[in-house]
Amino acid sequence: MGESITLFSEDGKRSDGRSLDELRPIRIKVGVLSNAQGSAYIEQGRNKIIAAVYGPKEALPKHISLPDRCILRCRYHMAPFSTTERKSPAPSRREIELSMVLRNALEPLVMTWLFPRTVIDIFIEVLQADGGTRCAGLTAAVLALADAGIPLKGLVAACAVGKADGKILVDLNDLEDKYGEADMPVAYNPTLDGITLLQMDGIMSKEEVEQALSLAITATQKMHKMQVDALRERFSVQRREV
Amino acid sequence: MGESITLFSEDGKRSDGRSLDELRPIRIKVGVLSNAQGSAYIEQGRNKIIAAVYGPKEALPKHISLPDRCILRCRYHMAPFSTTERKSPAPSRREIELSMVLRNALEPLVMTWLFPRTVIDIFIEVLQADGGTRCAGLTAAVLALADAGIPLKGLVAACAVGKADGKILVDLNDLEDKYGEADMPVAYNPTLDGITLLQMDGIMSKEEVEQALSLAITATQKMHKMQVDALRERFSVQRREV
Amino acid sequence: MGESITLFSEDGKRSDGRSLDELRPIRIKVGVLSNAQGSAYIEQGRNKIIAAVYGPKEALPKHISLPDRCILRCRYHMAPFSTTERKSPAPSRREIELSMVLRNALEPLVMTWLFPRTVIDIFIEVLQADGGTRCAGLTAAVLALADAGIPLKGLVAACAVGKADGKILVDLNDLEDKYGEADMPVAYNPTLDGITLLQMDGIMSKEEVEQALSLAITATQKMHKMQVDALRERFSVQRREV
Amino acid sequence: MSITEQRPVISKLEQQELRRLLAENKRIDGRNPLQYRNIRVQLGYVEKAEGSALVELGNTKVLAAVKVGIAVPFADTPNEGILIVNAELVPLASPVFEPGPPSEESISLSRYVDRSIRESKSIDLSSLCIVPGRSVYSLYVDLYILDYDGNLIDASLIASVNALGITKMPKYVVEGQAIKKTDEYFKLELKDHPVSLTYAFLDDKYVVDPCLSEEYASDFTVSMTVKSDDRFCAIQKNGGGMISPRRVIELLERSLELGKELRTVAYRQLTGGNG
Amino acid sequence: MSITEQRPVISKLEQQELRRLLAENKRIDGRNPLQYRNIRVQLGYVEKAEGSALVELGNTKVLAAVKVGIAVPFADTPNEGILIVNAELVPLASPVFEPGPPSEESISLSRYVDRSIRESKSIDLSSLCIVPGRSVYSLYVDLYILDYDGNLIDASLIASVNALGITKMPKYVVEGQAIKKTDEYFKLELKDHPVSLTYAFLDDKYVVDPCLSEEYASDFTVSMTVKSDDRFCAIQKNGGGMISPRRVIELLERSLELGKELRTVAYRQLTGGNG
Amino acid sequence: MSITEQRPVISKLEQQELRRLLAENKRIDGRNPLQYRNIRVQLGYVEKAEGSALVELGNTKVLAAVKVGIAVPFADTPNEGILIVNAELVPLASPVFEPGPPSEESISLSRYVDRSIRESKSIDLSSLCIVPGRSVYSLYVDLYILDYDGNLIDASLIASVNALGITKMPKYVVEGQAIKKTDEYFKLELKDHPVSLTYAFLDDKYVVDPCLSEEYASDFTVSMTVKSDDRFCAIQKNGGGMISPRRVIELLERSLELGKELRTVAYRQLTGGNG
Repeated sequence: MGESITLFSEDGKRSDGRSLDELRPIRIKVGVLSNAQGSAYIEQGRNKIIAAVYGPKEALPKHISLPDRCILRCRYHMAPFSTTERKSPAPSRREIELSMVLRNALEPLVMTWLFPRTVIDIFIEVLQADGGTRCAGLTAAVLALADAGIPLKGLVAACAVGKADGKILVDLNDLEDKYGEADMPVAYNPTLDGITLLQMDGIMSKEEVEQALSLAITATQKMHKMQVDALRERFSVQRREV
Repeated sequence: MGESITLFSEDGKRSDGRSLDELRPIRIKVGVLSNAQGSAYIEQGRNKIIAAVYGPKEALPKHISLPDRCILRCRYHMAPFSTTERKSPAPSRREIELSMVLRNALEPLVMTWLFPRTVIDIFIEVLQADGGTRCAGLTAAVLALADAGIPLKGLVAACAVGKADGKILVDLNDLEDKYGEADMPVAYNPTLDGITLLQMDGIMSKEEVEQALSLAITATQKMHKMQVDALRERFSVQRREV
Repeated sequence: MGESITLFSEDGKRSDGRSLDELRPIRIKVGVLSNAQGSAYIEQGRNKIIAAVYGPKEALPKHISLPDRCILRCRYHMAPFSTTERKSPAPSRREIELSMVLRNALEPLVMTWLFPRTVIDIFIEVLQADGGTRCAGLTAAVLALADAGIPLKGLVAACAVGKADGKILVDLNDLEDKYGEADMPVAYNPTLDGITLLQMDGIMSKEEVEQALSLAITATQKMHKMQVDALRERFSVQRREV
Repeated sequence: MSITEQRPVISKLEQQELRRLLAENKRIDGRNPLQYRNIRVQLGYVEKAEGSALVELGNTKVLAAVKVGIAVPFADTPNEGILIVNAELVPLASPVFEPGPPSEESISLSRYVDRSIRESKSIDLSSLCIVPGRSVYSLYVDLYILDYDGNLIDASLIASVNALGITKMPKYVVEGQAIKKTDEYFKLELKDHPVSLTYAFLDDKYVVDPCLSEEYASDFTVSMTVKSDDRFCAIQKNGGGMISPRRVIELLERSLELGKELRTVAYRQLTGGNG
Repeated sequence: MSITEQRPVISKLEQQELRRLLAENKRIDGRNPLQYRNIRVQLGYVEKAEGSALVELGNTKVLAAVKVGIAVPFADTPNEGILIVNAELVPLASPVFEPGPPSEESISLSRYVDRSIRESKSIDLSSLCIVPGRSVYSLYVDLYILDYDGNLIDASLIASVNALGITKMPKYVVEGQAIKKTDEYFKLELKDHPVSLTYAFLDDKYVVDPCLSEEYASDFTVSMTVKSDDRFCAIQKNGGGMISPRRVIELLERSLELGKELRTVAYRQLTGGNG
Repeated sequence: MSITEQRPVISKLEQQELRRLLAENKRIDGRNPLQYRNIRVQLGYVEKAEGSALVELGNTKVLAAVKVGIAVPFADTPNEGILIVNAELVPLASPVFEPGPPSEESISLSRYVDRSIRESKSIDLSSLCIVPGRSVYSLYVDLYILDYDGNLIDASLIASVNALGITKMPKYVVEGQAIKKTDEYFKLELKDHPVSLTYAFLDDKYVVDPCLSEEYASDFTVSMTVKSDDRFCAIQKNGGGMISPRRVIELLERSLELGKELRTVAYRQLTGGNG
């Protein structure tokens, strides 16, 4: 199918005009909802995603609680109108998997031992999807956790890298995701030098995976700065409010 | 679609021969089931509906109970054979909404504070549907509550009023419900001068709503008398049995 | 439909060469899984079925437990690939009924009063189905209970008997089950002279039911011996291991 | 997953009383062990259904209604109509019934009634084909339990057969590719009048047509469906406990005797009193 | 089964304060009893939807988006397009919303919005037929509650009508048996601009456009939907409590007054400021 | 909603023992850190399936079976056959598996196996088209976990590929509008022999092919699927914890080495021992 799709223009630019290692325009805002303890909104390309955090709060029913730490619950969900064809609001197998993958990517960041017997709920709602929603959603969810005042070991930023028409590139858009050869979402914290989310599907050689990984690290470092800026803005606003 | 349907004959009578403010034949019987604490049966036109009440009984699981009053659970359900086309026995969105609307219409009548930490279950089963089932079901459910010996502030009787071919009429039948211009179910207690159920869909001017409301009040007052008669019959039978 | 199907050859043999009172080849092995407390595997004709037992263990949530005995939970389930057409893995109405029938057939054998407030789980998985799966599954499940060390009043072996082309026969295969006139699964313990499972569908006269029942008793007595042998083998292996 | 049911506790006293009476061949409601409760059949209770019957067996009340439609036949029976039996144990009828998807009890009940009708060939499904492989009649038999005082199986089968016995079938005509309903009806032909006989066992004794407290006190029940020609078309043991082969044979005998009597009473209105 | 809801406990103090203020015709956020909160409408928020609007009513945030497709019409309306309204009370928006299948609250909300649009004839469904009996347009209106501070009904209707008001419909052409989407679009015609007005009752007083704490403290609410021609197309009492007929008539009057004002504000961008 | 799983408590003692051993590059079952358990493959275990394989990886037992049917292709791939992988973690296999709809663990497992097969192009789906846009082959790969002692992913992929490798496809012929099954079969062509390699991390150490107690004690696992040409077609980190980029690169290297070996053992019967 992919043959007739042009992912690169003659001058080597990508379908949306970017170079291989260029991120899409990103807009992040922390503290966008009034009911949630913490929240964040991200636009990355045409992605529009909100994340919200409730908790820590008592874990009910009791048998789900853990005596030595808090548990996390995470739901990644796509709005019915977020995709080109309307999506049923019931969770798909993909959404169930990603909810788990995202919980796993957030769990190592939270100082869970500070809140035994409690639960933290993390909700990620994709309002518009444009490729790389799990990564953008994760980037927002970490900020929602921080906004909720939950002690974290650090932030992670997440970005998909991959391969299209034989080239390794960063921050795949919908088209590149669909017609490219490989897609590898990565969440990374530069200070801890730690990857908390890593998936890949498609075909890449060992060298290509290494190259993509290196692109991901650079990209997530850039995004990390934007995250910090968004938090700073949030707290400066609050300070002004106080 | 409605154009070719004749809702009125030439002499101004309705499709079933009634005048505008005339109720369909109603038959009410209280105490029709042996297992339920209270029960009542109503026929209104071709509607055949049974209501049953269980409780007050311990509310389980405990977390649903309230410390200062009893809670109500209500299920409005249509038998698969009650409609022209067979209906799936799984609850439809309409049945879920009506279960809530009917619970809300019953709740203000029950002296809930007398039975803290308990639950009262109310089941309404439509065996045959002929327009106005929520109202007839409610009229029966109140009697089932009374039959169960649950202290009530008063009864309500319920009746749909509405508009068809430009005329305001009472107790809509299936045809008038389907092809008429507006349908407004009302549950009313004359002593307390209180409406506990009020819905409307269709199109009516302010004056028409007022006129319909006034028809509803007259009709429910008539039905209120039938309710009292049915209760009296029930208790006189019991007295004889004793 | 059945007219064109030949269930008997000219010499009176059945479609798979057996005589009327002949069982299919049976292979039984006890102790086939490592995680389950007890397990057993049976092949009967082309049936391939595993049964596993977990428990007795604490019954949770508590409200399902009984103060004076253990409860049993039983699931009969067919693998999606066990039948000619792929079967949905969600439990069918037939599987729900058979889970109950099998629990009822096992319950009178277990000395439930020895384990108050606990639960024993019995799982029967049909990997390949060839007629008579409930019976073969039950024959294996009893052995899984014994393998789990759960005190039993006795074993039962189970076998379907029935009628095809006017003849009463034992251990119906898939074809005879489908095109025969009657199918009667029976589980029997010879020592206690007790039937714990009895169903019949199809058409038989009183005399035919009696004759079939008598065939079932002979057949299950034979199978009972195989069960004992399989248990003996299992425990002699364990003894050697010790 | 099927789980040991928790029967409502009947007081020890009531249990002892049931057993004491039974030792003298008596029952709590004055019946003898092989006596059915009174049966009342009201035909055509639901006018919107093509056939229906309200059956009272003592205090047990079952409403059966038949809805007729057309459907695509199953691939393996392209020339046969479709019969579906569904039972709703609505919570109105008993504090032990809960709203929600069909319980195993309700599934087991409807499957037994289904088998009794199907295997007795009461309905000739091959006569319900309109266009082979494309359009056949579908008969939905919906059972609604309104009051539960034991022995749902026998009452449900009586209600179903009565409902089918008065079912009027809309006539369809085939016009090219389309199938159109006409205003005409024909009577569904009932080929047999099966009855189910249910026995409840307490220790070594048994009673027919158990009421609820007998059902709760019993070790298990056995149901047997007998056709008009005295052949059996369904048997089912329900509940735990063991029964000896000798007892089963005894029940077969009993069912032939009792079946004739029950059939006459249960289908009097259908058959004009001739059973 | 519908069950008495457990509202979050608002402190006695807050309840008393609400009532005390109301006695003086004041409200907790400084509004007068018949005053709406600020409304902000952002059209076209979701570019991937054919129409969408994000509406803020005070702190309540509702996103409505319209997806257009083609579908087989319902058998009883072969010449009409299909309109489906669905509301998701996503747990993001409030600690009382839970993930899972639609709650009765969400069903009731979407059905009220559906009725308001359908009965007001805001959309002429008969204009959405492509091939009678075979292919019609389907309009899915999905409501997404993002922040819940009371009065979802009024906010949701405003969001839905705004989203429908800018919906662009893909043109389809019929080629023999096939129906093909073209690159052209036409504007969905909006025939009316209904608004819903919701009143919360506390004892004998009421306020319009209740915020969440007013909703929680109230005995019940009444919603009324008014069309542009001042006729009513939907009414619904929600929650327990009793209302007198006199009060209902008073609310009808109020709704005519308030409706005009609300319509002008809510649909300013659609109508170019002319309501 | 995904919720922090509650792993069965392995005694502190066992955890300490695992770590102590690992510090000396040893494991609880005597293997070295980069050693797989014994693999036993039984081809054609389920005769009623078109292909099947029972795989034992130590005490982990996985049965994979392929059912072949025909289906309407997906709208966006009208010329491609349909491949569906489904995993059942039946409660027989472990006290932590529960009956009911697929858990997130089972979904994640089947999706990883699906990706490994699909992305490796082991099956040429475009060769499974019968009539473009109308009829294609469907391959259901059902995974049945019978005994769970860790590392379901690697065992499941081995079982699936083996089952596909012996799958015989019924031939269909097109006759006008109808598609008929013939009695002939052809062999499904397997284009690649992917293997997955799963590593469990305990503190800063890791082991390949973790048994259950290693899995429970581990911080997280990483799985990598390698094609026959040494390229990767799927990677997945499962569980919490962090891994450094350096470690990931190390695992890529390891997987190339270990993959060759594993492939030879796992697919010996398919390839006649030539891998």
